Amino acid sequence: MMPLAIAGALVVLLPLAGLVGRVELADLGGLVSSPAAATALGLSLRTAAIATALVVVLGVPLAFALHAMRGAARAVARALVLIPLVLPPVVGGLALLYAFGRRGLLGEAVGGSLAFTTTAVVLAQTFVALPFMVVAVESALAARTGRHEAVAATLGASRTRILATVTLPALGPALATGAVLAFARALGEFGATLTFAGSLEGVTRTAPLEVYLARETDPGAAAALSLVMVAIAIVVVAVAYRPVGSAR
Amino acid sequence: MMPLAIAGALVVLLPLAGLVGRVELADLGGLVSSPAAATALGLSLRTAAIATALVVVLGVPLAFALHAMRGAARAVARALVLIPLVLPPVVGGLALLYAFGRRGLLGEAVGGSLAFTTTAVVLAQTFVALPFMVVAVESALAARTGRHEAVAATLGASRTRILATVTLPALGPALATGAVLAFARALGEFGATLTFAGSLEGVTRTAPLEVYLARETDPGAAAALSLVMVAIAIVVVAVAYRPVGSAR
Amino acid sequence: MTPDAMTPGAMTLDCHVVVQPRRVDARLTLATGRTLVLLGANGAGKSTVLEAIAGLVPLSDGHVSLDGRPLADARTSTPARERGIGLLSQDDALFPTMSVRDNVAFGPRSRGASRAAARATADDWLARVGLDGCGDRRPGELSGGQARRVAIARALAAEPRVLLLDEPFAGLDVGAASEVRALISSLLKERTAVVTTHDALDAYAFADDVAVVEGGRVVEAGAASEVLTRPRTAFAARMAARVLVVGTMRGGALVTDAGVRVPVTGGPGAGRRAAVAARPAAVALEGDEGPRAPGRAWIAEHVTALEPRGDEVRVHGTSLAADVDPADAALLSLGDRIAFGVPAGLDAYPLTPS
Amino acid sequence: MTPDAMTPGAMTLDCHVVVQPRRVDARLTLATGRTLVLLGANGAGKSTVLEAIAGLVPLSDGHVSLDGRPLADARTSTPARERGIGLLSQDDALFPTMSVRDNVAFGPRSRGASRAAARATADDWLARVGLDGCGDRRPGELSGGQARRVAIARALAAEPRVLLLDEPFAGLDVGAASEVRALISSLLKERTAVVTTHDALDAYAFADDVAVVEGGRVVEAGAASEVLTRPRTAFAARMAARVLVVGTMRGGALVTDAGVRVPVTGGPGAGRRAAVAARPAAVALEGDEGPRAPGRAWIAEHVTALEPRGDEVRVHGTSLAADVDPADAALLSLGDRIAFGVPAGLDAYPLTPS
Amino acid sequence: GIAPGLHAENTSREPSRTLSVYAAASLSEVMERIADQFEIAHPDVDVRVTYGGSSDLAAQIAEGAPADVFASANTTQMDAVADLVAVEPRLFAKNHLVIAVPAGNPAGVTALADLEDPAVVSVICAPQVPCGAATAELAALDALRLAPASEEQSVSDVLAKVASGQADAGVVYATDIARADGVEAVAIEGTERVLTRYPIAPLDAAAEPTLASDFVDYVTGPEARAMLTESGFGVP
Ligand SMILES: Nc1ncnc2c1ncn2[C@@H]1O[C@H](COP(=O)(O)OP(=O)(O)OP(=O)(O)O)[C@@H](O)[C@H]1O
Ligand SMILES: Nc1ncnc2c1ncn2[C@@H]1O[C@H](COP(=O)(O)OP(=O)(O)OP(=O)(O)O)[C@@H](O)[C@H]1O
Ligand code: MOO
Ligand SMILES: [Mg+2]
Ligand SMILES: [Mg+2]
Repeated sequence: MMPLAIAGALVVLLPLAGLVGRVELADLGGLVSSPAAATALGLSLRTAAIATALVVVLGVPLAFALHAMRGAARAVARALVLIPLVLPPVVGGLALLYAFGRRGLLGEAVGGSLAFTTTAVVLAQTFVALPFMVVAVESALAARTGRHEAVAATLGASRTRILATVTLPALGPALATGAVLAFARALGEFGATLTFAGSLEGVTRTAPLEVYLARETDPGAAAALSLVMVAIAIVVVAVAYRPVGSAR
Repeated sequence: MMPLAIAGALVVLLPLAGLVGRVELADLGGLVSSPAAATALGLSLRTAAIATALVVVLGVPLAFALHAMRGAARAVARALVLIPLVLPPVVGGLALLYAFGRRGLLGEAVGGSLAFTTTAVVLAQTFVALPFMVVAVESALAARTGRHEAVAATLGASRTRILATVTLPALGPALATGAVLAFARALGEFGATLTFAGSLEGVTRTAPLEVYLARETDPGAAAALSLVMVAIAIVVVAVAYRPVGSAR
Repeated sequence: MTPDAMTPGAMTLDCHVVVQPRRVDARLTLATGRTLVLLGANGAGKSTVLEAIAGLVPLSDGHVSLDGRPLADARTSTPARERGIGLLSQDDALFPTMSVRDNVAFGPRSRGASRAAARATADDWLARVGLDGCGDRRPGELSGGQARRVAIARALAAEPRVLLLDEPFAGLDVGAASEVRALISSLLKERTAVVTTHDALDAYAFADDVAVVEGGRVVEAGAASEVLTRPRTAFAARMAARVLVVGTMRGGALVTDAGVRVPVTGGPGAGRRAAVAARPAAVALEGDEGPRAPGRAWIAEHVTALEPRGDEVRVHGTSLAADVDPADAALLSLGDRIAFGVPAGLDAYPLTPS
Repeated sequence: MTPDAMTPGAMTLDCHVVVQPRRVDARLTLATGRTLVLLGANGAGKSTVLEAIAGLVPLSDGHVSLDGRPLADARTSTPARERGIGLLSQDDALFPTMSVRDNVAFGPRSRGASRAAARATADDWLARVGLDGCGDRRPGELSGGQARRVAIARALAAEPRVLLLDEPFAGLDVGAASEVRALISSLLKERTAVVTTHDALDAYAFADDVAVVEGGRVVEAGAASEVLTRPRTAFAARMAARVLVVGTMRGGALVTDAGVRVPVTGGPGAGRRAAVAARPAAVALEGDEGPRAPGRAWIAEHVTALEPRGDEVRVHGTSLAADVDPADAALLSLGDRIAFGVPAGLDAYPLTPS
Repeated sequence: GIAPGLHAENTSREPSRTLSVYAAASLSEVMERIADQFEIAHPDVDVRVTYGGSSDLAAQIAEGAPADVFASANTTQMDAVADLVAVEPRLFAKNHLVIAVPAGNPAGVTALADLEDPAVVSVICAPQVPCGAATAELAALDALRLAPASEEQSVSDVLAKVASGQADAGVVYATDIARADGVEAVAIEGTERVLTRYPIAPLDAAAEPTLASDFVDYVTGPEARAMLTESGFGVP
């Protein structure tokens, strides 16, 4: 087991080391204070946070709805939810354009007001991050026996009360997992944002887009900015993500 | 709940509908039989399957190792594992080049033979998909009380036996979730592959890269190929992914 | 139950529980305010019957109705929360994410009590099951018997119209069992309740009616005194701490199938199947050969088990049992053939309907 | 245990279990081949002691050693799998992903048996606990008592050097309990074992030694006959189905703290604390006033509970109890002041060391 | 590829040698035709072209990508791999900027100055990438202050925004118009003041140096010049 675990860790850590190796540490300070980078990082954190909140609000009910489905319908619905994961992000961006763009399914009114806005960034991030929450919560639901819910019902509790006091607290670890994955994915989102929302400093140019752009002129600086993103993500995740061992 | 679930579903389904709307259905048949598309799809399925297997082999031990860690070390290690999720894929690809490229950390010998081969495609996919398995298995481990493992030990079972017959079977649903997410992510992987492995037909040009290429000259055809990818993913996922309700 | 007690009125719990996959097909009727104790071997279907009545297990067939209102049949089912039927399940199924107090307060809160009132009620119930001061703990931090008591408090605090208790005293220590038995016994006085148990004491403590389940079917049912003192199956007899002698009435005596003549009082007409039930303490024991005391009918059986019970040893034969002095029991070995002396003049009762 | 039985030899289970967070601090010594029955109220610490011995709960302090070999102390701990100590835990903890047969075969397989041999062994054990034919089911498809029996079969099939059984008969029906009791009793003859129970019958059935745990400490320990017939605490007396009369020896009689003089035989010297233990069946009952039969010492107490027990009703006072005819009990109400008649001439024994 | 002709399969002969060409994305259409013609002239050769942003390609070449020839869309990226090229790079094509508008030109854009109006939703390349640098240079010459809704990463991204109708106008290379569906060109006055130059060079690591040189010769030769001109490129 241990050699494999180390090999697995190396798959992640060697590229990180490679990235670190390309950065002159002197650059790091200057970068974080560079206004473009700071703006992009701020925008990324803000949009990823909102997208994560949306993912919770939309993804949890969706997971419950999926869980309530049966048979083939459920299998298909479950696979449909994974689509944003399978679609290459650029194609995902195109699909978002076809749906929410100016000439998209929802028409000019909606599309026109979304185009090239921060809202579009949030929508793109929500699109790509949603599957993580749905999958995490749905598999946690599938692992539940329903025994506690049944007992709660014999005690006279309404559906809402059972949901709020029995089911959701028990889903705590799954929610944390889903939210952390969603946040990380939203933070790293690049292709769909670029394709659907564009790239304008302070409005739609998130940190990954800034990194991509910086790379054209200064690969070292791009690597440094990536590292700052990684560092921020590590801090956020380490603080927010403590999968609690659910008591029996 | 229900309106939110529907809203969540729409976030995924509207873009899908947009994509479908752009495809002349007549194209679909021709597409699947077009040699380039077929080659790309075949390559994608093959590499994604191998990557998923690698993710299982490396990710599960890594999740156990993480689970065995304590305190701050664990929080940091857990966040480090999420790096491939946070890094924009193109930066991930660059990081892979810095590690496994010709001028990378592992030096000319490894780097010269690895980058820009089908192996590189698999490595890139493994890199981006690994976090899903680790997170799924680790949070399942955290939710276990360890009671069954303890009882198994009093029955005289070795660690290996406990792992193989008690722990792993109980992790079934988490393994399925992790494998499905990993497979989907590997199938959709674009940026890291392009950067680290290049885009050579039959060798490194997976379906997402083929879609990207086609997108400029024939958006309809690109959308059609995306749909075929989605359809394949749906079939694979619907067949493979049945989170079983773990008995108590 | 006797045909009389079974008359379904408007105010009854009336059910025919069929759960195919568990091979259960049991009919029960219980008048409002009465307590039915359900006896049966492991796997007989007791829990299944309770869970079906509570709405936790779907019926394959049959029906459940309460006070004339249908609650469930094979096609329709009133949700558990609307049935007003509380269930203490065999597994405690405490909510692991809530404190012990919140577990017990769950029922009152669900019925609309304020948070403060519900907590006060919970603390009150916790005190009544002997767990004051445990309210702030998590269920995972309790001993087995403590958890069971919390589950009991939770079920009682919800104050349902009908209470179903699945082995309420399993795992309780002697003191707690006797206190909780008294508590439940007083609560059940005004309440419709079904209680399963493996302990005859429970049946004596609060049963109005007793039903015996065997292989998913109710094989014996009626008023507690009737079923406990006149058991018609070996199992029911064992539950009532009695042994059964079965035979055919012939000339005012009960003649066993092996031909032993047991003088009895009463009993049905000649030729009818009948039984007498004796307490093991009243059964005498002698060697298979040799002199035998008069006033008893002697039935020879092999010794199947010797069970030390405090001051006495219970000697089990294939169907009979006798409590004897340890000194006497010490002379016996498994497989020995001995004679059980059943007292003459026991009350005989018919086994088949006339 | 008596000082003699407690002499720690090389061939013993010797432990001092301290688990701070559960307030347990218990010392136990058990000679090889003997069976110790652990009695105690809910939450007393019985399961904690067993789990610490098995290696499932870490010691805060103290030690566990087997046959002179240290297994654990506050700092070091031999892994559970290397201790050769089997545990039947209070929760069944069956492996949910395995069939019932594979659950039972788990121990044999772990000890190196071939798959076929282990399965044969498993089927054999399943038959011995009365579950032939259930091998292919999943644990989730069993009734409560069936699951318990599978857990018992699994623990026994592993054939550990030392067997720890936490409430082995909880939830078993009368028939199964008596069969499994006989089975375990025969198995424990050659085995070192610790068994917890709330049922005095178990102690009588297979205890060589008995220890009583109260509040995490061992308050009474010794040979079974000693602890069961000469209990020194009310709880131990209750477990042995006896009531305790405590007092000070004065002129060959036991004088209770309320001043009642109980004629006894034996007992320690004058001025020493002593006790007699009586069976409730041997205690008589009279109204508080009025004539009282001779040959008994009469102690007045309030009625705290009336417990129907088949042919009799057990009348509980604050410390005493008496089994009386239901007709007599019907005249009593809770709170009535009545006189319990303790027989004269019972064997008195000292409560404090001389 | 998806589009017939992108990957002409020559089934009649069995190519025994392969040539790997890394070419800027803006060359995709014309480079396919050039490669086809080269293969006809060299029946034993299979030319495989990898397209991408010039900087991506340069980074990959630097990390050991199996490229025999590099055709870049600007000199900066060619300079980035200067130590890996076999011989001095040669310029083989030029390009100039135009305004791309959706079919029908719904916003009625006629000049680069129209892109100063925020009401016209316009997109340009970011100044960090070659086409964006050129756009900025051109705007500066006329002292225009463009008000783009987005500064994209590449020409392709600009084209996609225009083609999808998301943007009313975008600045791209003249040759890109032909590559995209549903896009029309609006000429920019004085666009020839800012030209983008395409260098090409065989690489040191080429498996067959001679073949690589032959291909570079062919691209800079008269037949290829004709095809480039036909596709709208300027030639040196
Ligand atoms: N979830 C289940 N799935 C399938 N069969 C089950 C399930 N639960 C119980 N059974 C089976 O149904 C039958 C009745 O079980 P039930 O739990 O009602 O018995 P019980 O009388 O409560 O027994 P016990 O005294 O052991 O609690 C048993 O044969 C049991 O094996
Ligand atoms: N996981 C735990 N964490 C903290 N405290 C616990 C835990 N389990 C048990 N306790 C507490 O430790 C004490 C001893 O518990 P233990 O389970 O050993 O009692 P027991 O004698 O086995 O009781 P029972 O007869 O109810 O099984 C109790 O006060 C209990 O509340
Ligand atoms: O072909 Mo480029 O490098 O995107 O202008
Ligand atoms: Mg049951
Ligand atoms: Mg316990």
